[in-house]
Amino acid sequence: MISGFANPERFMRLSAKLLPWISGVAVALFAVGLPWALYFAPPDYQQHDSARIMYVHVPAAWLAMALYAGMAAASVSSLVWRHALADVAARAMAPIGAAFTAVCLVTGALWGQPMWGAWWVWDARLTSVLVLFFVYLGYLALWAAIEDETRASRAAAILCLVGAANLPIVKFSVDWWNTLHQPASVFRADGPTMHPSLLHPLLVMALAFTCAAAALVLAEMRVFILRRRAESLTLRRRRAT
Amino acid sequence: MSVLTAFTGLFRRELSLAWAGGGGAALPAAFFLGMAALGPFALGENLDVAPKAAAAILWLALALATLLALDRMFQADLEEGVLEQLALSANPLEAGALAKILAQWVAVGLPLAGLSPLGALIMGAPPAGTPALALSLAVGSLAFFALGAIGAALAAGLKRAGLLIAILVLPFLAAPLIFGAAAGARALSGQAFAEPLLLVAATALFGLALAPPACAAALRLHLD
Amino acid sequence: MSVLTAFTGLFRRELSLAWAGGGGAALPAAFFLGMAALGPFALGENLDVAPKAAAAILWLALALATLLALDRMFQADLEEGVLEQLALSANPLEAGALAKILAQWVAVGLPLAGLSPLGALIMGAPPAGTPALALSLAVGSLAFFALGAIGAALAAGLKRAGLLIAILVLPFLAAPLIFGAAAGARALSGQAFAEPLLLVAATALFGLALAPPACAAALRLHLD
Amino acid sequence: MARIPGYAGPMEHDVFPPHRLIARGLGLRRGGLVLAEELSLSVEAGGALELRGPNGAGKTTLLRTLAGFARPAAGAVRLACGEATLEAEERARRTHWLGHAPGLRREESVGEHLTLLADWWGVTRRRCEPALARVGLAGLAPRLGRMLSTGERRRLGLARLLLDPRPVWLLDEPAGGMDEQGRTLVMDLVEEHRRRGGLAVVATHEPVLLMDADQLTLELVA
Amino acid sequence: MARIPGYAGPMEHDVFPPHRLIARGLGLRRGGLVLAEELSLSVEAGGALELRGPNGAGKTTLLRTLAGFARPAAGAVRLACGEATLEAEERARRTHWLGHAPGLRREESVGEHLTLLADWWGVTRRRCEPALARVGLAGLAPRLGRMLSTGERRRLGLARLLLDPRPVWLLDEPAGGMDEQGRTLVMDLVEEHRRRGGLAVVATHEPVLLMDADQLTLELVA
Ligand code: HEM
Ligand SMILES: Nc1ncnc2c1ncn2[C@@H]1O[C@H](COP(=O)(O)OP(=O)(O)OP(=O)(O)O)[C@@H](O)[C@H]1O
Ligand SMILES: Nc1ncnc2c1ncn2[C@@H]1O[C@H](COP(=O)(O)OP(=O)(O)OP(=O)(O)O)[C@@H](O)[C@H]1O
Ligand SMILES: [Mg+2]
Ligand SMILES: [Mg+2]
Repeated sequence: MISGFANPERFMRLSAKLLPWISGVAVALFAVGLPWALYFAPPDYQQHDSARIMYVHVPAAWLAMALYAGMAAASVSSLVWRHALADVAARAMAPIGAAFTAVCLVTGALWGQPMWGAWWVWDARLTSVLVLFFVYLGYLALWAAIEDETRASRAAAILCLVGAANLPIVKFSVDWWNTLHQPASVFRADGPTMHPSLLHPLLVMALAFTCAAAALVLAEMRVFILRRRAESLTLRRRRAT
Repeated sequence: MSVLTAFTGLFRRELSLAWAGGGGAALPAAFFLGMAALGPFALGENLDVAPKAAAAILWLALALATLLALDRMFQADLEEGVLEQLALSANPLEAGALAKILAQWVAVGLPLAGLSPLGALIMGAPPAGTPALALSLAVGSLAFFALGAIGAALAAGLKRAGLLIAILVLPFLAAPLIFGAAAGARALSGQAFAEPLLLVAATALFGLALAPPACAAALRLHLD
Repeated sequence: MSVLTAFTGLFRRELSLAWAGGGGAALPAAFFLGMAALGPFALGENLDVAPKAAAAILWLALALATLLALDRMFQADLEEGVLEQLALSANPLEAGALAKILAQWVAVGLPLAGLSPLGALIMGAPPAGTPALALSLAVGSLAFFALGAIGAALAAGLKRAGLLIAILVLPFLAAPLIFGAAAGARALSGQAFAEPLLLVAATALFGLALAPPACAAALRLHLD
Repeated sequence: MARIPGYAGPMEHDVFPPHRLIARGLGLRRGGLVLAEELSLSVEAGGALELRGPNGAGKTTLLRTLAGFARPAAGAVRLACGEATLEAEERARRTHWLGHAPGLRREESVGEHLTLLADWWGVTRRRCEPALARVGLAGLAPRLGRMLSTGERRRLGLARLLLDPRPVWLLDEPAGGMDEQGRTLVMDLVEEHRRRGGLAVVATHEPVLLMDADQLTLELVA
Repeated sequence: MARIPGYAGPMEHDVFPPHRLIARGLGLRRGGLVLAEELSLSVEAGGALELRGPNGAGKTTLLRTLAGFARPAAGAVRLACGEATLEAEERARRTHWLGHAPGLRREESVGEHLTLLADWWGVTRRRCEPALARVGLAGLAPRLGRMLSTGERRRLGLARLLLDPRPVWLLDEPAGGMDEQGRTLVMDLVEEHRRRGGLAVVATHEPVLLMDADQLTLELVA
């Protein structure tokens, strides 16, 4: 599978087959997860129905971080091994990661209003996510500023790797500093502490978000590769005449 | 007639250079949000200050953004020889300076002003006063660019133009900054803000009257 | 041996360019004091917060000075072809980037830090904590220049480099700014400040380790 | 704008009214350096003056003084049209300057650049394309300033001369960086310009460039 | 630093060990533009290659690729010393590049500039003055980058070539903007360089520049 993605031709064939399946799974998971999370799951005993924001907020936060980690991995393989698909992958993940970061920020703010009485507080978790958002923006701005694709991808890869230092800060900010934001209750060394009646719909929603993100990334990669092909075609045609 | 064509031609060119490379006003916008975040970063534990100081922080962010944009306002055109070509014309450099000022205002100042309500909300300011705050920033950024352009023209082509511009310009920015921040703060706290806002507008008008001849004279000096 | 000569040669050149035109560190110093004066102006009617926010304002001024200086850190050398000559050498561009970072720190960062007690006193802060504030600014400006250099190298020669640098660099400046301003504020109010100061130092070390290879890679890209 | 009678602005195929560029007793200085003293020259309509001399002699400085960018340390430059001496503003709009600077920003395209100048100089934008085509840059309108090769940059400078017909041309090494065909182009353009009653002052190191032009050789200061 | 035996760094009057610059199957691209394909060349110690071709043909692009600044779209460039192919770092320190950029900052003086390069390149600072004198810039050390005339700027580039003796010279229009005597200087310097066993690739529009050099003419793309 991984080697199947190594070469653009094979990637196009494989992804064409995979894409409908992944999209289908995402739709199915949403069909199960959304009603479960928003209706059937028990309301939180303190927070009542506002706690249901969690089912969007938490998966969005996870994907914001996961996509950045993916970009960093792709950047390494693009810088070190000059992998042809790696920079396409990194470039495709960036806007989607930025969007999930924005969703995480907005849902967090919406949740903060009833919970903390403020849309926003400058604690370490919130600040570090905001910084993550700015890193995403900078990454996209740098891509936009360089028209030559290989140069753009290498410059952006450097930026991405430097920015990766922020990722552990986002993750562990709740442990390292006193934050208003609560610490992790799912991904913990000693296992999840969340009640299963909340945990299970959350996991379904997280899976649904993940599949949706994967489908979006694959689709965007395909667009990039097709556009590259179209460009080299016009180039060849211009030379032939 | 021909002065108008010339003026809009230069104005449009400045705008398209400022927004070049896709994204239009997105870059200045992202930039402003970043700048607006710097204040709270620095305030840290003194967070309780933030809503009270929201207007001040946004005004400072606007000042920073202006200073950074000013740095290249004339320098690049001077070094690449564009100003020489513009100078050899029936149209006065004064008109060129005015076109550049207005274009910077539209390209950088107005997007920032438009975003400021968002920034104010993040800092916990009440929504009611934010339109007035945005208005004050829009007027203020015109004053900033007009007055700042004088410093930019004076420093263009000199060593360390960046810092030099900042120093030349800081005293002129003080007046609009003080009145503007006051107007913004009053607007956010629901007080009457017309008086300081009018004072900001007055500095903007003063700048618009003064800047074109001052810039043109400075640029002619640098052509030598 | 020869690497050392090369390194100090470049370091000295950067310093003399930064201080060229007489006045030495006076220009950054004047700028910094101007900023320190503007902060309270913007706060205006909320003047009572000024001593409380003194550290924040000085740290913001440092950040702005850094951003302004970064703008030209590599751009001019790239456009004038200096980097091409430096690249054709047995000495790696990594060493060049480090020399430039340290020189900027000495030329701009240290004078600002040295002046900061004066700025803090102007804003009504108690004298006792000012040496520690200056220390935090000295360490912090090293972090700023190291991390900022990466953005400056990446954006050198691109369109609207000024704004772009700011956007690329902002997220990296956040950590030293937050910890540094906290250290400064605690120092001024007589609290323990060792922990945030160590965190600033950590970001500076991180920047110093990361910046040379990142800058060199970015500059090589731009030579293409 | 006060217009001198007989000069109706940009023209296509007409002849310029007779201009004359005169400098009397010029002193040229740069920093502490005295480059020339008591320098006088006069170029008539249809005439051309070749500036020659070693590197650093002051050719560029003289041209910039004639263009009105630099102020002479002594003496004065004037442009006469018929009997009348023109005001600074009128002199500026009748003078073309081709220096070493590219004239356009790194991020500006060739097309945007010429459009801007057409607007600013008050000529129709339709003149841009023919001007580009004449100097061999047809189709290069989308290219950005920083992409242009040395010769392309010089050719763009020639296109500016054609964009707005002006009687006075001040050219600093117009053939520098040009290929064979480009050098011929420069000669042809200056010839045409002179036939229309224009005048030109040209600094050059080419052994042969203009036909029957006056020569002014600047000497290096000691 | 790993040094190739037989090359002991900067030398004054000695002969270089035999180097050879080879490019095979080069593809040159700029933006979407294909400038050359399947281009091969080889220059031996003591040899010279003149690059010719119209403006925009890609001479500068080829030179920058040979210098290692630009990455070729296809093919590769290598520098051999005797039998050994040199690493990128060794190639860099044995290559001189003279482009159109002045090489010094506007606010940097000529003297500071050469001192910096002497330090950075690891040669003694005492070489700066003779190098300046040889190219006719004696006494110009205090002058700043922005003051230099076109020809002086080119001559400073030649001084850099003399500052650090390196076997490979890549020169982009070295005679451009030069006066009579400057052109002769360029020819003489390249001749001396070749007699010492150096090699040179020179892009030029001068009708005559180098003696018995190979010629490579690039064509303009359609
Ligand atoms: C804009 C404000 C907010 C931001 C940027 C934010 C950010 C994040 C991030 C990045 C995570 C992922 C943590 C991890 O995987 O370790 C997360 C998880 C979470 N957040 Fe927020 N958050 C915000 C506001 C809130 C609010 C107001 C609440 C409710 C009180 C909240 C409750 C949660 C919960 C319950 C989790 C799941 C943690 C776990 O069990 O692992 N968040 N948030
Ligand atoms: N500010 C200054 N201070 C001292 N010398 C200066 C200054 N500006 C220019 N010069 C010197 O003035 C001289 C004349 O320069 P100019 O550019 O006019 O020469 P030029 O005749 O055009 O030479 P070239 O043939 O090389 O183009 C040069 O030697 C230059 O270094
Ligand atoms: N990024 C780019 N996109 C498109 N075209 C480009 C780009 N960069 C350079 N070019 C074009 O590539 C061509 C080759 O440029 P190059 O500088 O190599 O030419 P040259 O042979 O040195 O010409 P000259 O004799 O004028 O110096 C030019 O036509 C130039 O406009
Ligand atoms: Mg000259
Ligand atoms: Mg060339």
